[in-house]
Amino acid sequence: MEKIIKTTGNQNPFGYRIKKLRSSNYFGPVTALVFVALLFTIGTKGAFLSIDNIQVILNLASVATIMAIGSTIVILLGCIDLSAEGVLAFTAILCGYLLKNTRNAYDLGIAALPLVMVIGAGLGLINGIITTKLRIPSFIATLGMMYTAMGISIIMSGGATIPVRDSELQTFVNGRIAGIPTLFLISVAVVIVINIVLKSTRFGKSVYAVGGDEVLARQAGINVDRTKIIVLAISGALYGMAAFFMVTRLQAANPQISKGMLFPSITAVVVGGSSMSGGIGNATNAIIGALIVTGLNNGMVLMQINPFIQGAVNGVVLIAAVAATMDRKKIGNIK
Amino acid sequence: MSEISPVLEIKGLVKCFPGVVALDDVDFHVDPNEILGLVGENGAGKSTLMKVLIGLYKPDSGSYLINGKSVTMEGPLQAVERGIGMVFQEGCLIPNMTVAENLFLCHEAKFKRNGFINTGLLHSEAEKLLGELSVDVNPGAYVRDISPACKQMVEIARLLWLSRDSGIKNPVLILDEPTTVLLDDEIQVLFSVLKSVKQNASIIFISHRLEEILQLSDRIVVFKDGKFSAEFTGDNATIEKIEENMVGHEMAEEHYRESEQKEPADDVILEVREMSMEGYFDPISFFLHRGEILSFVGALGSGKEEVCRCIAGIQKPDKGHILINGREIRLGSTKAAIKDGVGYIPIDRRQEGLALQLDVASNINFLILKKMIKGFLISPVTEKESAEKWISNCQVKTPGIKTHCSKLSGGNQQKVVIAKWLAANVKVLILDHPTRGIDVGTKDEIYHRIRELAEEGMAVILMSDRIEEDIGLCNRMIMMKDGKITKEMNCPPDNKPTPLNVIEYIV
Amino acid sequence: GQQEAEKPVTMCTAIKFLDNPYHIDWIAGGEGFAESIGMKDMIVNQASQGSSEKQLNDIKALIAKTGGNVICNIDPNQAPDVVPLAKALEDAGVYFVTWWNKPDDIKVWDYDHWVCHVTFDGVSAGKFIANSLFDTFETPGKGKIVALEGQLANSAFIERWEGLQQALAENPGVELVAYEPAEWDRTKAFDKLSSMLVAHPDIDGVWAANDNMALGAIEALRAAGLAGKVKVCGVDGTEEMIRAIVAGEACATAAPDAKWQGGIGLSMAYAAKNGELDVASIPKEKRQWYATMVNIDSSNAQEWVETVIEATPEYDWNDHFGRFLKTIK
Amino acid sequence: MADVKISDIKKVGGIRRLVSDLPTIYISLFILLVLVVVLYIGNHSFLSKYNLKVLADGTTILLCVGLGQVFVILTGGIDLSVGGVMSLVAVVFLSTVEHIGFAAFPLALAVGAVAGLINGIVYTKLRIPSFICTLGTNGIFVSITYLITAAPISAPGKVHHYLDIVNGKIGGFNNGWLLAVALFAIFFVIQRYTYLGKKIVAIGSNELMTKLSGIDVNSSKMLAFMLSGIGSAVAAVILSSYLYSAYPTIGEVYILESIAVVVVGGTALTGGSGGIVNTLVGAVIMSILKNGMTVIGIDVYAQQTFLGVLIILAVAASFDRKKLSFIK
Ligand SMILES: Nc1ncnc2c1ncn2[C@@H]1O[C@H](COP(=O)(O)OP(=O)(O)OP(=O)(O)O)[C@@H](O)[C@H]1O
Ligand SMILES: Nc1ncnc2c1ncn2[C@@H]1O[C@H](COP(=O)(O)OP(=O)(O)OP(=O)(O)O)[C@@H](O)[C@H]1O
Ligand SMILES: [Mg+2]
Ligand SMILES: [Mg+2]
Repeated sequence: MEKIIKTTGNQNPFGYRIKKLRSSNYFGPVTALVFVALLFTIGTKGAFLSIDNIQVILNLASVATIMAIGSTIVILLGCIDLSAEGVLAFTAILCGYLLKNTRNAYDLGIAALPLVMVIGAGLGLINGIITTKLRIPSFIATLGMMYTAMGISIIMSGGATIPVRDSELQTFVNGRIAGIPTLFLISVAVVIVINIVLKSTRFGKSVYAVGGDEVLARQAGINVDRTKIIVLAISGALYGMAAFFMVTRLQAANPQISKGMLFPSITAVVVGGSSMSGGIGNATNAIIGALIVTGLNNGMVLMQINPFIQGAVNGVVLIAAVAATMDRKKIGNIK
Repeated sequence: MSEISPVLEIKGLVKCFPGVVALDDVDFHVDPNEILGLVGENGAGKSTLMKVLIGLYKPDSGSYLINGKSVTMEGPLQAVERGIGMVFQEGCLIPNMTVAENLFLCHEAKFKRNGFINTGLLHSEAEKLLGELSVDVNPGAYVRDISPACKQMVEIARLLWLSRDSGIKNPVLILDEPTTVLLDDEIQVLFSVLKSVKQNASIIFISHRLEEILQLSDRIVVFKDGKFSAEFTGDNATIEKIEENMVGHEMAEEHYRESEQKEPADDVILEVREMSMEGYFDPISFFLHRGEILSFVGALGSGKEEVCRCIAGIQKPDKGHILINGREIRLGSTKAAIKDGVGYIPIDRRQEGLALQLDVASNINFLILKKMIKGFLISPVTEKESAEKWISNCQVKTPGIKTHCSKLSGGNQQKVVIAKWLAANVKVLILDHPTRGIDVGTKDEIYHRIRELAEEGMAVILMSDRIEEDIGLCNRMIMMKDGKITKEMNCPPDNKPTPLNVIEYIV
Repeated sequence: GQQEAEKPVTMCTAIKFLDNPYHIDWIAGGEGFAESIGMKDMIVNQASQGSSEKQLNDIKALIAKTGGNVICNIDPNQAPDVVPLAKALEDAGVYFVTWWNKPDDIKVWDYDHWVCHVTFDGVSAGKFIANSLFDTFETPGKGKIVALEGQLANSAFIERWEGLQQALAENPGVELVAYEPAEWDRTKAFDKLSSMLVAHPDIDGVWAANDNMALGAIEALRAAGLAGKVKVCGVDGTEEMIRAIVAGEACATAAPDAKWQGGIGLSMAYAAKNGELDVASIPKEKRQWYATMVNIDSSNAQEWVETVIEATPEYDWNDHFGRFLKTIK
Repeated sequence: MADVKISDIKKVGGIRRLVSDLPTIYISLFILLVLVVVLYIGNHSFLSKYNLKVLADGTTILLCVGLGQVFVILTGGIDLSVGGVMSLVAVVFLSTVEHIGFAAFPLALAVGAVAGLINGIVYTKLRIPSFICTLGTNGIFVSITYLITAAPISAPGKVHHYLDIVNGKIGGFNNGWLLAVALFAIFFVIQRYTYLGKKIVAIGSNELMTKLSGIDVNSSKMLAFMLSGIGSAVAAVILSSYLYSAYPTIGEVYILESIAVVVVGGTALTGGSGGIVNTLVGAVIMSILKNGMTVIGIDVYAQQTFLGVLIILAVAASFDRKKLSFIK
């Protein structure tokens, strides 16, 4: 039988390849990254791209990446997770008490990592249960969790800092393997794992389906609530992981450790090319976004931009980078 | 007949929505290896019944038996496990996922290699499946990028695969108005597939095109106002009998209100000059007179859709001019087009036609709000009056003017779109599949309204899914093929061409 | 209302952040005072969380709750906030003490219930830690430093910054090669200094506007292998910082002694409330004054650990003006 | 063929119908009532005249900034620049009132409106997500504020009489509240009874449909941002009059709070549903929660935890799920 529904497409192989590259979800964000790098390399007469500085950027971007992945998977659902700062503070305090510290006799070392990830997942799970079972917007559920977890972390710590004294772990997280910061390698590993989960498991497909159209996903037989709960739990676990590395790096745990990290994290998600309305993006987008945001902050420091106008420079570069590189075809409505 | 035990049976089903009784004490059954045609007016409860069958809605009361055993249906996934699958009236493909991903959504487990889902396996199975239905679409294409007809076929492919994969002996496939965006060829492909599937499955087929129902069904059930109204076997049914049971009275002899067709005025209202769009259509020119109904006929890819979308300002032609009353309008701007009196009823009501979250009144009045401004403000009284007038004119069945459009039946949503544009009182109205999913009774009413507006001077460009509708309604028709006009034909009421006359110019 | 007035007076400590060690010490000091007069139950603590409006509304809510039978010891969210606070408290007849900065044209003696406004000399603190830092250089008084700024436009920060500038002017051998705002925050200080060290790996010291940032800076230096070699300094006199001085990673801090602030403020307001302290008869120069700040460096850090941190310091809460340094002009 | 009348459709009777048709706003009001009663039992001074004034003060600013934010959220966008706009307006207001006197009030409004319009223009012309756009412009506005003043501005005594225009009273009502009520009334009319309001809601419901209906979507979005700027400006003027001061971070805390007020009131972040009245309810709920915790004497360490739980409970009880087929 004759084929009756035809797809029109450019069959020219070279043109097609360019088109495919351009339509890739990474094209815009990578261009933005290159744009930022170029800007600062010129601005700093090359210092921005020195080996030393790249190592610093990769190191600083690692925690940002892990956090941004947590935010990304929630945003993939079309939901939002405002609890990051609270969950991070909560798990950070736990880390403080579980690692070798001056307050108690615990010294769990690296074993504290899975533990705080589980606790973080628990908080995420509660987020998920609240938003799905009470049927309230994720914005509210996670806002509530943000206050609650932050409040509890203040109570647990009494507001004071818990000094950590695990120099072995600190040396480890500050270390490098073949010149690449260990922490960055860890965050790349997280990117790979999350991407495999998203791309090659049933659960991953259901995340995209829910993000694409929740009603249709439900009609197709997807357990929307379960998907959301699991995603929020994973994001909680990732915040726990980020907290662990922050605490070992700073050798101190304090509820204010996460202050002001929410918006940069969501910014990383968006500049990385994920769509705020859900269904588009993955962990690779998150790491690109984290590199852009970190590179931007680092570049401004290297260029010694006047502190009073750093906000403006940050704003202008952010807007310019996204405006110049965003793929507007994919995201139908730009909200 | 009662010797064969039904695969699926519903007894005493009641389903209410806030303010509406959608299904009122319904008994319903499906026999093995039959194609069951389900018809009824818009809002009769057909889709609701189907959604109850697959567990999407929980009934308020009633019993549900599968193969004689009583069951409770938890949700669509469980329905699929029990061999019941559905193609939804509103479509259910997820736009940000690929065709292959959509085809096997929730069933990826079958495509694992080393514990992970393998995209290659997904794609090869998808290609095979789509090939069977003669759909040529790249399995890796995103659903948001494919045409409505293509989407419909993908959904059918999905159902087909489900019916075989489930391993159930006699699966039940539900198709809720699958043919509204398909062309005749595609429909014939679909029908031949359904007839072969019937050998080991039962099919529930919902449509407002009674000929299709007659052609396909072994048994026909008619619904009215949420109740069972009549049942026919495939042999003893006629369109007239069905219509009578649906509408409650006999329908007029003529189908398209041909007797109300008037000669258009002499003055040209719309002129298209040498308009072209690379890859879609070659330079074309034509006129449209005041009060004229002009049909564009052509297969998918003939360029007629793009021509109309260009006139409406949704797409921008590469070259050419569009003139309204002799004055040139800005190309590629819906705002300019509407300002100059060109309206467009889109094929895709969910995406382009309606705000589902808004109430019926807001949707209907949306285009004429400006006329309701008194001083600075819009009078709620005027809004209410206008909404009520058009609800009644277009026979929209709704619990109230403040009901959200998402709570209306598919056909009633379509009526809201039509009401919205008829109310706008534009000079030129382009109708892209206007009667998609509308029941016969209301169709007649809408034909009447279109004729009335034409008589008052509105010019209409029509693209229908049915050549008969095109022929029946129009004064004149333009046939297109491969981006070119192949023929122009007059269609006076007393001398309408036959579909066969037309088809030779479009394929 | 009515019954409340006969109850013992409620004592309110209004601070900024609950997650800040400096402010936590305020609460401890306030509770210490209350305990000394056997009224620990009557303590109410409030935190503005950085919102001036919240601080004002919370205090008003407390006035409503207690029917005005309350005294307040307040660390205003921002310097100018003393104006609406003073209006509200004066109207309600509540005795109160405020700290740190206030607008110059606002005079405490224009309000009958504003017992005192006490501040510290931020300029000399900023200068003291800077000079201590310069002394740690290989060749004292000659080298490069970077600085971590606090919340820009914050009065306390502006004063400390002025102190740094004065120290730099007096030590032409020291060059301030870069400065970045880190908003009082440890994580931000870590991130910023990590980047600054790329451009300036050869610095001799880090000046931080508070201890929290200084502590973040120490970890950034550690990651770069410079901890202990390059010294940092800060202000606030927090326990961790003083221990870091003992450990040789930091060189100086200035302690306003938050516990004393928390206690003495309530003590003064309490004395005014029960008539022991007649506000009208306090001389004007003692209504708004500078208190002494303890400068801590390697010479006295160990002693501070032993006497203040590890032992509970004994405060004489009745000695209201014991730390009077000079009057605010 | 006979016309179909609305009344032809069968309706469910009885209680079920009553409950299902009950507008959410009544449910929200009921929750409010419960909250008030509980707090009153907790401490009778919650309803004292003095505390009612404190409550009104607390609601005023949240309401104004929320009223602006809600228009942007109705279009489906988000405005993270309200903080920067508030800081900028407050600083401009206080630094000019000394020199130009009363004219500082319209100037403040104009600054807010222009800042909002700039947001709108950048957002629609560059076609970038509003999240990024307003995050960026927020940085720019704050920087401008720093350039105007590097230190907190305290209003000198001689301008207090201008600020007391806001702090003053008419017939026992604080002028600040009256200002907020006026803003509420104007914005209510804009949302309900003007073309602009209807367009904004339609954009949030289905932007493509709105565009295909010939609406200039961009101009409406710009105006939505401008309204947000005006809301922020009014909030900033009231706030700086109330505090007699302004500083570059004065607006920061209102970014999240303004969104929270809107969402707690029941407006969907996806746009198209909810609105002005919801925002009023949200502002009142939020300020009652905050004030109530102090009045019934919850320990400061537990307040955040309580607030978190209470917000969830308040929304869980009052949120209208019927209209929404999904909740993100
Ligand atoms: N989700 C819902 N909420 C409220 N009412 C609903 C909902 N879905 C359907 N209804 C109402 O139930 C009735 C039956 O609708 P249904 O969709 O089953 O009609 P239908 O027979 O499929 O009509 P059509 O031919 O137009 O598709 C209608 O009156 C409709 O308004
Ligand atoms: N009643 C109203 N209240 C407030 N603003 C209004 C009102 N009516 C129109 N506007 C706004 O004022 C502007 C000018 O109005 P007008 O309707 O003439 O514009 P237009 O060019 O026709 O654009 P549009 O396509 O938005 O209708 C528009 O941007 C519109 O959104
Ligand atoms: Mg239907
Ligand atoms: Mg207009």
